[in-house]
Amino acid sequence: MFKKILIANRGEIAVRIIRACREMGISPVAIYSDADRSALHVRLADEAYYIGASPSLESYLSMEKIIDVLKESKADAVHPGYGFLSENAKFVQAVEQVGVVFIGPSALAMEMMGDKIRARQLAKAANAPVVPGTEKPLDSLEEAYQVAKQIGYPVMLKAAAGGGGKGMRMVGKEEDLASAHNIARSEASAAFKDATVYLEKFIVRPRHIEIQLLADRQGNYVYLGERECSIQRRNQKVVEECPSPINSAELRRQMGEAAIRIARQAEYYNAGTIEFLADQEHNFYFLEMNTRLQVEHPVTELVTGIDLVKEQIKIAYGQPLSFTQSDIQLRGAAIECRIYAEDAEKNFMPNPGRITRLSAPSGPGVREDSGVYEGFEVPIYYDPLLSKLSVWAATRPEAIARLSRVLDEYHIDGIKTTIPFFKAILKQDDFIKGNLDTGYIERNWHPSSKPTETPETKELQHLAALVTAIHHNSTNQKSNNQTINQAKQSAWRLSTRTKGRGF
Amino acid sequence: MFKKILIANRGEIAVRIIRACREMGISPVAIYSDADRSALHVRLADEAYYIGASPSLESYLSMEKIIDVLKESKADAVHPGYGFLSENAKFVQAVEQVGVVFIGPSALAMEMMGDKIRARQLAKAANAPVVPGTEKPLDSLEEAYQVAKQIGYPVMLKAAAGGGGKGMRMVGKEEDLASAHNIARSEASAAFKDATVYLEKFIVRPRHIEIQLLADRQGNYVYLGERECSIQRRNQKVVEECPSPINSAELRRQMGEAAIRIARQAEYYNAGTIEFLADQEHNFYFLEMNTRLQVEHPVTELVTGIDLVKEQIKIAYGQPLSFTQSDIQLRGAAIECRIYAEDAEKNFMPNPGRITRLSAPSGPGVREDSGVYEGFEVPIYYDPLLSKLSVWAATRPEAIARLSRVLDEYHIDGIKTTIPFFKAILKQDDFIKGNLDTGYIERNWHPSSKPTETPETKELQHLAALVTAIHHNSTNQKSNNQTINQAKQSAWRLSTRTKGRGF
Amino acid sequence: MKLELEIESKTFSVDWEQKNDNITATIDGTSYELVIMSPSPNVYTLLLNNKVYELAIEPNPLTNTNQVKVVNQVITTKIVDHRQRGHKTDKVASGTQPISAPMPGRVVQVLKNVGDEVKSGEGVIIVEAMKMQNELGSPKNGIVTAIKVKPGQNVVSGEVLAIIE
Amino acid sequence: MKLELEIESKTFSVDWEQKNDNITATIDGTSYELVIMSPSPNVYTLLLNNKVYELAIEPNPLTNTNQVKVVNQVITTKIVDHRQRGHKTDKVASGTQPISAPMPGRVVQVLKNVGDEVKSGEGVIIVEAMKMQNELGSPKNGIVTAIKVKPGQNVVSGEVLAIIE
Repeated sequence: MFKKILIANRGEIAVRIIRACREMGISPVAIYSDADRSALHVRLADEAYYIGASPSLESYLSMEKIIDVLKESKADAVHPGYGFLSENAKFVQAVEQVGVVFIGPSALAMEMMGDKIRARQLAKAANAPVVPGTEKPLDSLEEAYQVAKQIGYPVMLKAAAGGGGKGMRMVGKEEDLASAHNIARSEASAAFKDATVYLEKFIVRPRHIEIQLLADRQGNYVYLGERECSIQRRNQKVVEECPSPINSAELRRQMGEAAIRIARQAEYYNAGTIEFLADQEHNFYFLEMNTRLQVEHPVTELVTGIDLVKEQIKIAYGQPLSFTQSDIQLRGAAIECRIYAEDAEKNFMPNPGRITRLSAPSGPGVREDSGVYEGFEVPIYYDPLLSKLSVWAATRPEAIARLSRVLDEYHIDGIKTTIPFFKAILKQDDFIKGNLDTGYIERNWHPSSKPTETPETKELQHLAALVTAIHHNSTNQKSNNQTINQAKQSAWRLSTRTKGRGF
Repeated sequence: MFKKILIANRGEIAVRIIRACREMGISPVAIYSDADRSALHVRLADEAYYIGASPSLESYLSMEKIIDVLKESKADAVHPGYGFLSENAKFVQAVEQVGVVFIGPSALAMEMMGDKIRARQLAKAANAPVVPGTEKPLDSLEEAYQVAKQIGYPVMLKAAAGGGGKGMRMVGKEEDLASAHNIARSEASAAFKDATVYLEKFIVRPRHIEIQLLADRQGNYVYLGERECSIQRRNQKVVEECPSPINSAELRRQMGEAAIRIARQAEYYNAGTIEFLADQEHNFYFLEMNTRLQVEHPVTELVTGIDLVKEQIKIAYGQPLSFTQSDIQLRGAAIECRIYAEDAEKNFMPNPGRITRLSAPSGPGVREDSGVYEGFEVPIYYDPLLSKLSVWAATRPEAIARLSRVLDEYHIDGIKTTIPFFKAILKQDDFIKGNLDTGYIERNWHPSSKPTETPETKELQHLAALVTAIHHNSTNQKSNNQTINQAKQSAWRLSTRTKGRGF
Repeated sequence: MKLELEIESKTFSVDWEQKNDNITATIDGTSYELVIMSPSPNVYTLLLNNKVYELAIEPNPLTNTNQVKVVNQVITTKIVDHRQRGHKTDKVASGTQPISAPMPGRVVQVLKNVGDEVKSGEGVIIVEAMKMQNELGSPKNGIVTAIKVKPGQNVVSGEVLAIIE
Repeated sequence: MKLELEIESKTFSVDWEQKNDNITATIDGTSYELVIMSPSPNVYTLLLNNKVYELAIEPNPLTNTNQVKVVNQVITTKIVDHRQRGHKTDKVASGTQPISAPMPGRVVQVLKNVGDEVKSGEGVIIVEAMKMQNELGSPKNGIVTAIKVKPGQNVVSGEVLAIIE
C-alpha cells in the first residue's frame, strides 16, 4: 500500500481524506495557504507544507507548488479531493510525470468526461438516455433558433466547459433566445475562458438524481445506489439523500446499469458519479459525470457501509474491488446537510469570520465531516462549506426526525450558517413528502418576516432581555474587582481567542 | 404515543434517552441533583426538576422524590436508564400505582431475574446451559465443601443478591474455601444487606458474551446478535464489541435461541440482555439476565440498525415489534470504549474534576454518546462514565484501525480518562487477534514505566520545554500591557469558566 | 439591579435580584422566578417553572447590540445607556450615510470616485467573499464624499467603505 | 527570550526568538526553526521541518508544574525561577510529610487522631469518589501532627489532609 499520500485540498474534504489515510496506516501530508495556517487539516496531518498566499490561484490551484511539495515530501500518491485541481487532466499528467500516483481516473477519461459535449456523445453511444439537444457546440445564433424550434421550448443554454451554474440560461420562448445566448456566452467566457455553449431541452421541475460508481483498474464496475440532490441554491446542492424518495429497486437498477455503461465508454476507474435529471414521470436523462469524489459521498457510505475514500485509494494502488454488485445492500436512509457559512435570510450571502462557539451534535445515527473548530477564522477566500452533517436512520421519516433533533443540538456562533435554513426546510410538507425538484428552494424558501407576536415570543424577549442584563452586569462587575491572577490568565485566553491561529 | 417521558437517570444515558424522545416527538423531562445543576441532560431536556442533594441516596435513588416529580410534571411514562432504580421492582410498582407506564419489564419478571438463584432455575427450566453449581443458597460451609468437591475446583462463590463483583470469591483449592466463604458472606452482607451466597464451577479464562433481546407485550421475541464484553476492570466492562470475534452464525443462533427461551420463562417484555460465560471451547453457560437497557447497547444498534431505546418506548406503549427474527441482519463490526474519568496508570483510580478542554472526534463510522461538555465539573458522587465512544466499520480489523484513529483525535484535558488506556490496548496482539477473556486487563495491562529515551523522546521534551516557555511568557506579557477592554471581557470569561455551572 | 434594554425599538425595564443561581426579576411588569446557570461563556441555561431555556449571547461591539439566540429565534437586544444618548446622535451628520461591508471580504472593484453623483441602489463598491461577489449600492441619491478602501484590500464586517452625502 | 525549565529533574535552557509565527530556538544546545500557531487556548501546533506536532499544556497551580501532552505522551515541565528557589526549600520543614488528596472526593473516615503513631503505609484517612473508596496511608513511620479534615467534607485534588512528622 502507499506509504504517504499528499492531500491537494483543504477544509472538510482534506480532513476526510486524512482520516481514511490514518485508518489505512498511510501517512497524510497536508498543504496550506496563509489563511489556512492553523486550519484543521493542517493540525490533523503528519506533515504540512506551505504553498503560498491565500487566493486559490496562488496556492491550492498552483500545480507547480504542489508538484514541488510532492517531490519534497516524497509522497507516493496524491488525493485531489473535489474542486481545485481534482478535475484538471493536466494536473493528473504532471503528477504522473514525477512518478506519483494520482488517486482518480486516467487523464484521458477525465478529459473526455470534462467536455460536456463529448460526455453526452459517450452517453448516447452507451445507449443511455440524454436530454434532447445539440450534440456539438452551437456554431451560431441561427443554429440555436433552429435546434430550439425542433426540440421545443423551454430550452437550456449551457457552457461546454461549465459547472456550478455559470454560463447557464433557461429560455422560455423564442424571443428571449438571442439575449440569453449572448449572456451565456459572455459568462462562459469570463468563467472558463471558453465561450462555447450548447443547447438542451429544459426539463420542467427536474429532480437531480445521481448514481455513485466504483470501478477498478481491472475493469470491474459496481453502482452504489443513488443520491437525490434536488435541494439546490445557485445550482449548488445543499441537502442530499440516499436513497431518493422516488427510487424503486427497478429504477435504481436501470439508472445504475446506464451509469456503468457510460463509465465503461471512457474506461473509467476510481469513484465517479453519473448525474441524471429525472422528470416528473421518472424518466431520467444523463446530465454529466463527475470524475472525482463528491461532496455528498457520506450518505452513500452510510447506506451501503462502503468507505468510498478507502476504495479510491485501493483502486489507485491497483487492487481489484473486493465486492461485486450483488454484495451491495442498501440499508435505511441517510440525509446530509451542507453547513455553509452563509446567511440564508439574506439570499445565502457568504458569511466568513471567526467561530466563537462550536458545539456539534452527537448520539445515534449522526455523522459529522467538519473542516473547522471553535476559534477558527473561516477564511474569505474559499468555498463557504464548514461542515457536512449527515444522519442515518432505518427509514426516511426517522432520518428527518433525527436530523431535526441533531440540528437543534448544533450551535455555531460568531458567523451565520445555514443551520436555521435546514431546520425550516425539514418542517415543510413538500420536503417531508419527498416532493423535490431543483427549483425547490426558489419556490419554498421565503426568509421569515417577523414572527407573529405570541405570549411565547414575549416571554422569550423577556428572557433575552434578562440574560443581556445579567451578562452585561457580570462582565462589568468582574472586571472591576478582579484579582491580578485572574487578569493574567484571562488576557492570554482572550488574546489566543481573538488572534487565533497566529501570534 | 406517550406525550412526555420522565428520565429517571443522569449522565450519558439520560442524554441518550432524551435524544430518542426528541426524535419520536415526545417531550423529555429531566431530574437533577445539586451536583448536576448544569449537567448536559438538564440542558437538553424540555423540563428539569430538582430532586435533592448530590449523594444518590438523596436524589437519583429517592423513589419518593421521583414519584413526586412524576405527578408534578404529568409525565405519562418513566424511562429508568441503567443503574439507580432501573432494576428495582418496588420502583416499578410505585410508578404503576400513580398510573404511569414504566418503560421496562413487569415488576414480577424483574424480581424473578433479579434473584440470581431463581434466574438460574428459570434458565435450567428453559433448557439453557448453566454453570454447574448449587441451585439454591448454601445452607452452610459444610454444604459448600460438599458441592465444591462434587463439581471440582476451581469454584466461584457468589452473592445471591449480587452484582458489580461484590461478594464474589474464586476458590482454587479446598483449603481456601472456608476463609473465602467468610469474606464473600460479609461482603455480600455489607453491599446488599443479604449474606446469602451460592457456589458455581469456576470457568477458566471465560469470555463474557451476551445476547441482546427485544420482546413485546404480545409475546414476540427476537435476538439482536451478541456482544463480547470480556475486557473488564473490577468486574466491569470497559470495551464491548458486536459481533464477538469468536461467534459463528451457528453459535449465535444457539445462544440467541437459548436466551429467548429463558426470557419466555419470565414472560419478559422490554429490551433485555442474557449474559453468558463462554469457555475456551466455546461452550456457553447462562450467567444472569439484565432486565434493562445496557450501557453497551450502541454496538448492537450500529450493527443491526435497530434503535433499542425507541423500541423500548414502543413496547412500553403496547406496540408489537415491527420486525421478526429473519429481518435482523448483522452488518460489519462495532466496538465501544467506555471513557471513564479514571487514571488507568494508577489502577483506574477515579478522577473527577473540571473538564478544561474537550475535543471529540468525528468523521465516518464514529458514534459518541456523551454526558459531559467542556467546562463541566464531573461530580465526585456518581459513576465515572463520561462518554461512550463507538465505531463501526465493515470488518473488525477496520473497526480497530478506526477506533485508534478516533482515540488519537479525542482530547480531554483537566481530568484523567481511560483514553490512553484504550490506545494501548488496541495495539496489543491478543486484542487484535480477538484472544479475549475476563482476565484480559489483569494479564495484559501493565501501566507504562518510563519510556526508553530515544532521539524522538528527547525532541518531544525540547518541544514541551519550548511550548512551556512561550506559554509562560505570553501569559505574563499579555497581562502587563492589556487594555481595559481586554480585561473586561476576559475576566468574565475566566469567571464563567472557573465557576462554571453556577454563579 | 436595574437596567433598561431595547428589543425591536421597544424599551424593556429589567429589575432583578440574584442569590446564588436563583433570580427574582420583574421584566416589563411581569414577575419571574428563575434558576440560572452558565455552562460556558456567553451561554445561559434558565429554568422557568421547570421549563428549560438555553440562551446564547453574542455581543456585537460595532453596533453595540447583542444577538441572543433562543429556541430557533435570534433576538437583538441593546442596553440603553442614558449617559451616551446625546453623543451618539451627534456622531452621524444628518444627511450623511455610510456604505458598510455586510460581511468580511476583499474589495475587488471601486466603481465610483469621490465627487461622483450616485443614485439610490447604484453600485459603488464590489466586495468578494468565498467566491461570491457582492455589489454594494448607494443607500440614497447623493454624492460620494469619501472612499475609504482600495481594490485588493481586505475588510471586516461592518467596516465603513464609503460615505454618501 | 530565555528561560530555564526542568523535565524529569533535568534542566533545559530555552533560548528563543519569535517573529510572527516563526520561532528560532536553541533548546539544550540543539537549534530549531519552527512555525507555531495556537488554535485554541493552551493548545499549540508546531511545524518542525514540516512535521506537525500538537501540544496541549495544562498548568497546575498547586504544584507549579505543567502537564504537556504530545503524541500520546505526557511530559511534566517546570519553570525554574531562581528568585524563588531559596524560599521554597524553607517551606517544608524537614522530616514533615503531608498526606494529600490524590483526587477530588469526600472524606468518609478519619482513622487516626493527632498524636497517634503510624507506620509507613498505615491507613490514616479514607476518601471516596465515584463510588470508590481510597485509603490514604502514611508516607512514613511517624506521628500524626495535624488532621485538617473531617468526615463528610469535600476535598480538592492535592489538598493537604494530614501531616505526619
